[in-house]
Amino acid sequence: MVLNIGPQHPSTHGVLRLKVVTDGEIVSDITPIIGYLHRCFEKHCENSTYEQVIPYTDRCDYIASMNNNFGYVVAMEELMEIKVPERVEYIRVIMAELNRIASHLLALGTYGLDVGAFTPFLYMFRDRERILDIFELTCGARLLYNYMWVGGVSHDLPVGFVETVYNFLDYFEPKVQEYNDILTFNKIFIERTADVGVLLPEVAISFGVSGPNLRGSGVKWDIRKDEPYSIYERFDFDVPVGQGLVGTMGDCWDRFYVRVLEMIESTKILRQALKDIPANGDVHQALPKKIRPPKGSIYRRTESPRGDLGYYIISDGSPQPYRLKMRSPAFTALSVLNEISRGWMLSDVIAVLGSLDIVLGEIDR
Amino acid sequence: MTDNQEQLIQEAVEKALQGDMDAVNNIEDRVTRSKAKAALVKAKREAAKTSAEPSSEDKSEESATESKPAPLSLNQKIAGIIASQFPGTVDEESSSETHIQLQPAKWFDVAQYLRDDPACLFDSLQCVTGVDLGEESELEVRYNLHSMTHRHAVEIRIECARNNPKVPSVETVWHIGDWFERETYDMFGIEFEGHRDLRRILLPDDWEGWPLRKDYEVQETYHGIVVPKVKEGWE
Amino acid sequence: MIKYLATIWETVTTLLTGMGVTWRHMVAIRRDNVTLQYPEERWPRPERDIGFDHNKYNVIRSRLHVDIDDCIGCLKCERVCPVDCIKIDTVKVLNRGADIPNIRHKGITSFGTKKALVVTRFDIDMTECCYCNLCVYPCPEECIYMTGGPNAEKHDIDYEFSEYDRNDLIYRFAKKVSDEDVTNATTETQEVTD
Amino acid sequence: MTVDQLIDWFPISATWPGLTFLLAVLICAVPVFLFIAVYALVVIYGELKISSFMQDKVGPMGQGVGLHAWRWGLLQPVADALKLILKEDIIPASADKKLFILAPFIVFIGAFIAFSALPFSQTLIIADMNIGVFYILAVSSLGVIGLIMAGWSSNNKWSLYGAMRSAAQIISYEIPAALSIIAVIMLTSTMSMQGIIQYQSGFIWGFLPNWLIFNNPFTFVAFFIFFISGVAECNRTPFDIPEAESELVAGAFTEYSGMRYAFFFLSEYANMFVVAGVAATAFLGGWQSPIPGIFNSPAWGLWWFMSKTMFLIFVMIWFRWTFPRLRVDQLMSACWKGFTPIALVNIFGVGIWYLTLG
Repeated sequence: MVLNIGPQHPSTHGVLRLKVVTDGEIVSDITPIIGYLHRCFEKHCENSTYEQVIPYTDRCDYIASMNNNFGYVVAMEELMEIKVPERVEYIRVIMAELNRIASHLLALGTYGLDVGAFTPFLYMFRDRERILDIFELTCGARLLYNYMWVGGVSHDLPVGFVETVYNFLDYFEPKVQEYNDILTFNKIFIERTADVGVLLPEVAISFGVSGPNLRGSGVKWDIRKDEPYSIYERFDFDVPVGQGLVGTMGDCWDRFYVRVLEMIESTKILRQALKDIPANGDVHQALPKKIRPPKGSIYRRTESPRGDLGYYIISDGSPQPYRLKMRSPAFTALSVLNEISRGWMLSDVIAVLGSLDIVLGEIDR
Repeated sequence: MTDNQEQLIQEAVEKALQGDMDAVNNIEDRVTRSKAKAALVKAKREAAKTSAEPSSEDKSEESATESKPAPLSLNQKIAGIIASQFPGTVDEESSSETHIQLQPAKWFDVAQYLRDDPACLFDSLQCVTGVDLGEESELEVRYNLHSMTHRHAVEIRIECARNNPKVPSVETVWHIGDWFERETYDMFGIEFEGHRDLRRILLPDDWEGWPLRKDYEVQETYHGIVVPKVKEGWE
Repeated sequence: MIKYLATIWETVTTLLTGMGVTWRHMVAIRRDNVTLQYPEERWPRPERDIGFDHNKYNVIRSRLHVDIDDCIGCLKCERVCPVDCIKIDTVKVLNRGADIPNIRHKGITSFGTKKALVVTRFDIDMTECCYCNLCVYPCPEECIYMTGGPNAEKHDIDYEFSEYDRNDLIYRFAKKVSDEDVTNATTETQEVTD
Repeated sequence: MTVDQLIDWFPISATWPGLTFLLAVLICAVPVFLFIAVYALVVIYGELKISSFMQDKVGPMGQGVGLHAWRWGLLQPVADALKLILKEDIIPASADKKLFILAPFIVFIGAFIAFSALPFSQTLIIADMNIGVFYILAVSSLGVIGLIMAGWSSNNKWSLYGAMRSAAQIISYEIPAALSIIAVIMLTSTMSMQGIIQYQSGFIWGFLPNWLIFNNPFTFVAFFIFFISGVAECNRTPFDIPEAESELVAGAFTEYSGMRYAFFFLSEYANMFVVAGVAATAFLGGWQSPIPGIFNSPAWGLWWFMSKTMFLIFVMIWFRWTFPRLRVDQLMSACWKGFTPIALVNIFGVGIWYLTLG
C-alpha cells in the first residue's frame, strides 16, 4: 500500500511529503518529496547586496539563525580578509552557543512529541523561551535576528547581559537532569528508540551526513574542533560521540543523547567565553563602509546545530554576490532517511525522521 | 575650477597623507572641501594597492587546508597524482592554487580513484556547486571533496558547454551525489550521465527553464497562476 | 528469567521517576507557572538603555515608524531594504530649506539640514517587511525607526498592530496633500522667504 | 433501588409486563446518560487542568473581556461540548454511509450498557446480576466492533491503520484483564458485584480494611495488571496507538467531526469510568469505607465509590501526560509476554494461598 505522509502532517517538521510503500506495518521504501518551501534563496542572493543577504540566511534554518549568520559572516570575512575585534568574536561565540542550546532544545522537544510524550516538549520550550528573551534583550528579535554583520555585530551587548546569561546557565544546568529523568532514560522511550534506524559510520560519511547525526554513529567530527574558525580553539570542550549505551551505536537514542550532551558542552563554552570577554571594544569598528569583496571564490564550513553548514561564495568585485550556494546539513540528513528506515514499522519512520532533526526551510532553501 | 583652489587641494592632500587631517577639514568652502576629501581617498587607495600587492599572493592558498603544513603542495600533489594516473585530464593552465580543473571525460574514474587511493581517501563529497560563468560562456560544476581520515580538502572544477552540458555522474561513488546532482540539474540543467533518476528535486517537475542561469526569464504563468505576483495599488 | 525480571524492574522504576517529575511540577504550579494571562498581563517590553549614544535608545523589532518632517527623501532606506517594501516619491523644491505652509512642508529637519525635496509618498508595506532593521541604520536623520527606537518617549512601544484588512497594513506616512497642490506649490516662482 | 424493585412498584405491572419493563429501563437509563454527560465534562475539565499543571501551565483561566471560560476556565468543557455539537457533521463522499453513521453509537453503547452493573452504593445499582463482572467484561468488548466500523467506513488509509491497531490492542488486552478478574472471583466465589464488595468488609491483618488488594501479594499484582490492561482497553497512553497524533493523525476518528466525534469522545471517557469502577469494586472494596467500622451508610458508600474511581481516573490522566507511546509490536509483546503470563501465575498463586492459609 502506498501511503502519503503528506506535506500536511503533524510530525514532518515542516512541509515534507514522504511517499511510503508499506505492506501492513512494515515499510519497504520511502521517497521524500521536497521543494514545498523552496523560496529561491540563491536567486535572491544574486540580486541583493552582501549585507542584504544576511536576513535571507536567517530564514534558511529558522531555528538556528544565529549560526547561519555566523557561517555566512565567517566566510565573507575570510574572503575580504577582515580582522574583527576580540569583543565581537566573543559576542559571536556566545550568541552561536546560546542558539545551539535553543535549537537542540527544540529538536529534543519535538522528538519527544513524535514519540508520544507531550510534557517534555513543554518543559524544553519553557527553557528555550529564556534564551529567546536573552536574544530579544540584545537585538530585539526572538527568532530571526540579522544580528551578525560582515565585520561586526549590529548592536553591542546591553548593560547587564553577562549576569543574565550567568543566571540562565545556573537555571538551565539542573533542568537537563530533569529531561533525563522524564524522557532520556524512560524505558518506553528507550524501547521506542534503541536499535531503531541504525546509521553505520561508512554509510553516514558517504551520504555526507554531519553534525550530531554523524557523531551519533561514532565518528568524532566537529568543525569547531577539527577546522577551528573564529576563536573556538581557545575553549576546551569535548565532542560527545555516541557509544551505544542502550542499543547499538548509531541508533536514534544515540543521536538523541549526543544532542543532550552537546547542550552541556555548549554551557561549558559559554561559561569560559563569559569569563574572559573583553569589556571594551567598539563592535562597529571593523564594519566596512561598502562591502565589495575582491574577485574570487571561497568555500567555508561552520558547525551549525544540524551539522556542516557550508557557504560557497563567488564574488566578481561588484556589491552583489555572483553566486552563493548554501550547503545545508539537513538536506544530507534527509537523503539518508530511506537508507536507515527501510524494513522498520510506520511509527519508527516517524521516530527516525525526528531523530535526524531536519528543518525544511534549510532543505528547500 | 580656479587654479588656486586646485593647488589648495594639492597641498591639503599632501599634509593629510602625513597624518594631520585638519588641513583638509578647515577649508571653509564646502565644494572644495569635498573635492579635497575625494582626492585624499583616491591617494590613499593607490597607496594601499601598491602596499597590498606583494602580500596577496602567498595568503591565497586553499582556505580549508591551512591545517596542512605546506598548503601549496597539496593541490600540486593531488593534481600530480591525477595527472599520473589519468594523463590528459588535468589542464594545468586554468587550475590555480585553490582548485584543480578537470576535463569532464574521465571524471568518474578520477572520482573513484580519489576515493580509494590511500594517499587521498576523499571519502566525503562536501558540496556540489553549479556556476554559470557568464552570459555566453560555459557552465561549470565545482566539487568540494574532503577526507575524514587525512582531514584535508580539495576543490575540483569541471566545465561543460552551455547548449547541452554533460558531466559524468559520481552518484555511485558518493551516495549524496544523487541529491546534490539532482539539485544542480534542477537549477542549471546540467545533465549528469549515469544518474539513477535525474529529475527536478526542488522545483515542480514541469517547471520550464533553469532558474539559476544568468539568461533565465521567469515564465509568465504556471498552471494558470500568474507567477510574478504584483500587489494592486503598490507599484 | 533474571533478565525478564530486570526489565520489569527497570520499566517500573524509570516510569515511576518520570511520574515523580510530573507530580512535582503539578504540585508546584503556583511557584513556576509560566503562562501569561494575555489581555490582563502583557508581555514585558525590554525597557532599557543599551549604552548607545542616543538617549534611552533600545532596540526592539516592533512597528516601523517614520517622522515625516525629518525625512529628506534620500531613498537610502528604500535601497537597503532586502524585500523592497518601502516606496518613496519626492518632488524637487524651488528653494532649499523654505517652509511651504499650504502643503504643511517643514523646510528644516530637527537635525538642522535644509530639505531639498518634498516627500509626496512614503509607503511601508508591513506585510512584506521582514523586521530586519536594515533601514534604520543608514537613515541620516534617524527618522525611520521601530517604535520605541531612538526617541522612544514620543511613541511608546507597541507590538499589537494587527488589522482586519490587509491593505491597512500598508502604512502611508506622507502628508495627505492633493497632487496639484504639490505641483503648484513647488513650480510657480516663490519670493525667497529667508 | 434496582430495576426489579422498580417493576414491582408499578401498579400496572401485572396487566402490561412489557410496558412496565420498558418504563423501568427508561427511568434507569436517563439518569445514567445524564451522569455520563456530566461526568465527561468534569473529567475533560480535570484533564485540562491537571495536564496544564503538570506542564507548568495554568490551563484555561477565562481571561479576557467577555464571558470566555468564566472563572478558572470552568466553562471551558461546556464550550468544548457546544463546539462539538454545533460543528458540522461531515460525511466523506466516498464513505460507506450506513456504517459511518452507525459506528459512533455502537462504540458508545459498548460503554454505556456496562454502567448497569456498576455498584454505585449499597442500594444504588441498576441491575445486581449474579454474573455482574462477567457481563461487564463481555459488553466492553463491543466497542471494538464500532471502532472497526469507523475505521473501515471512512475509507481513509489512516483510519484503516488506526482501526486495525485498536482492534488488535483491545482484544488482546482483554485476556489479562479477564485472568486477573478470575483471581478475584476465586476468592469471593461470587460474580455479582455487590457480593464481591460484601466479601471485602471487615479487617485483615489487624488494621488494614479487608480489600482484596491487601489480601495477598498475588491479588496486589493482579490489581496493577487489571488496571494497566484496562488503560490499554480504552486506548489511553502509553497505549494510545490507534489515535496516535504523531503517526496516524487521529486514527479511526480522522474523518469524524461534530456530534459523531463527540460520541467517540464520550465513549472513551465512559470506558475509562467503567474500567476504573470495576477496578475499584474488585480490588479497592467498592463502596466499603477505608475504616471498616464507621461511615458505612449508602450516602457514604456513593462517596467512597466515586472517590476511588476518580482517583484511578486521575492516575490514567497522569499516565497520559508522562509517558511516550509504545509501538504496536511492543504493545503486543508486552501483553502476551508480559501481562498474560503474570496473570496466569497470579491465578495459581491465589489458589495456593487460599488453600494453605484459608
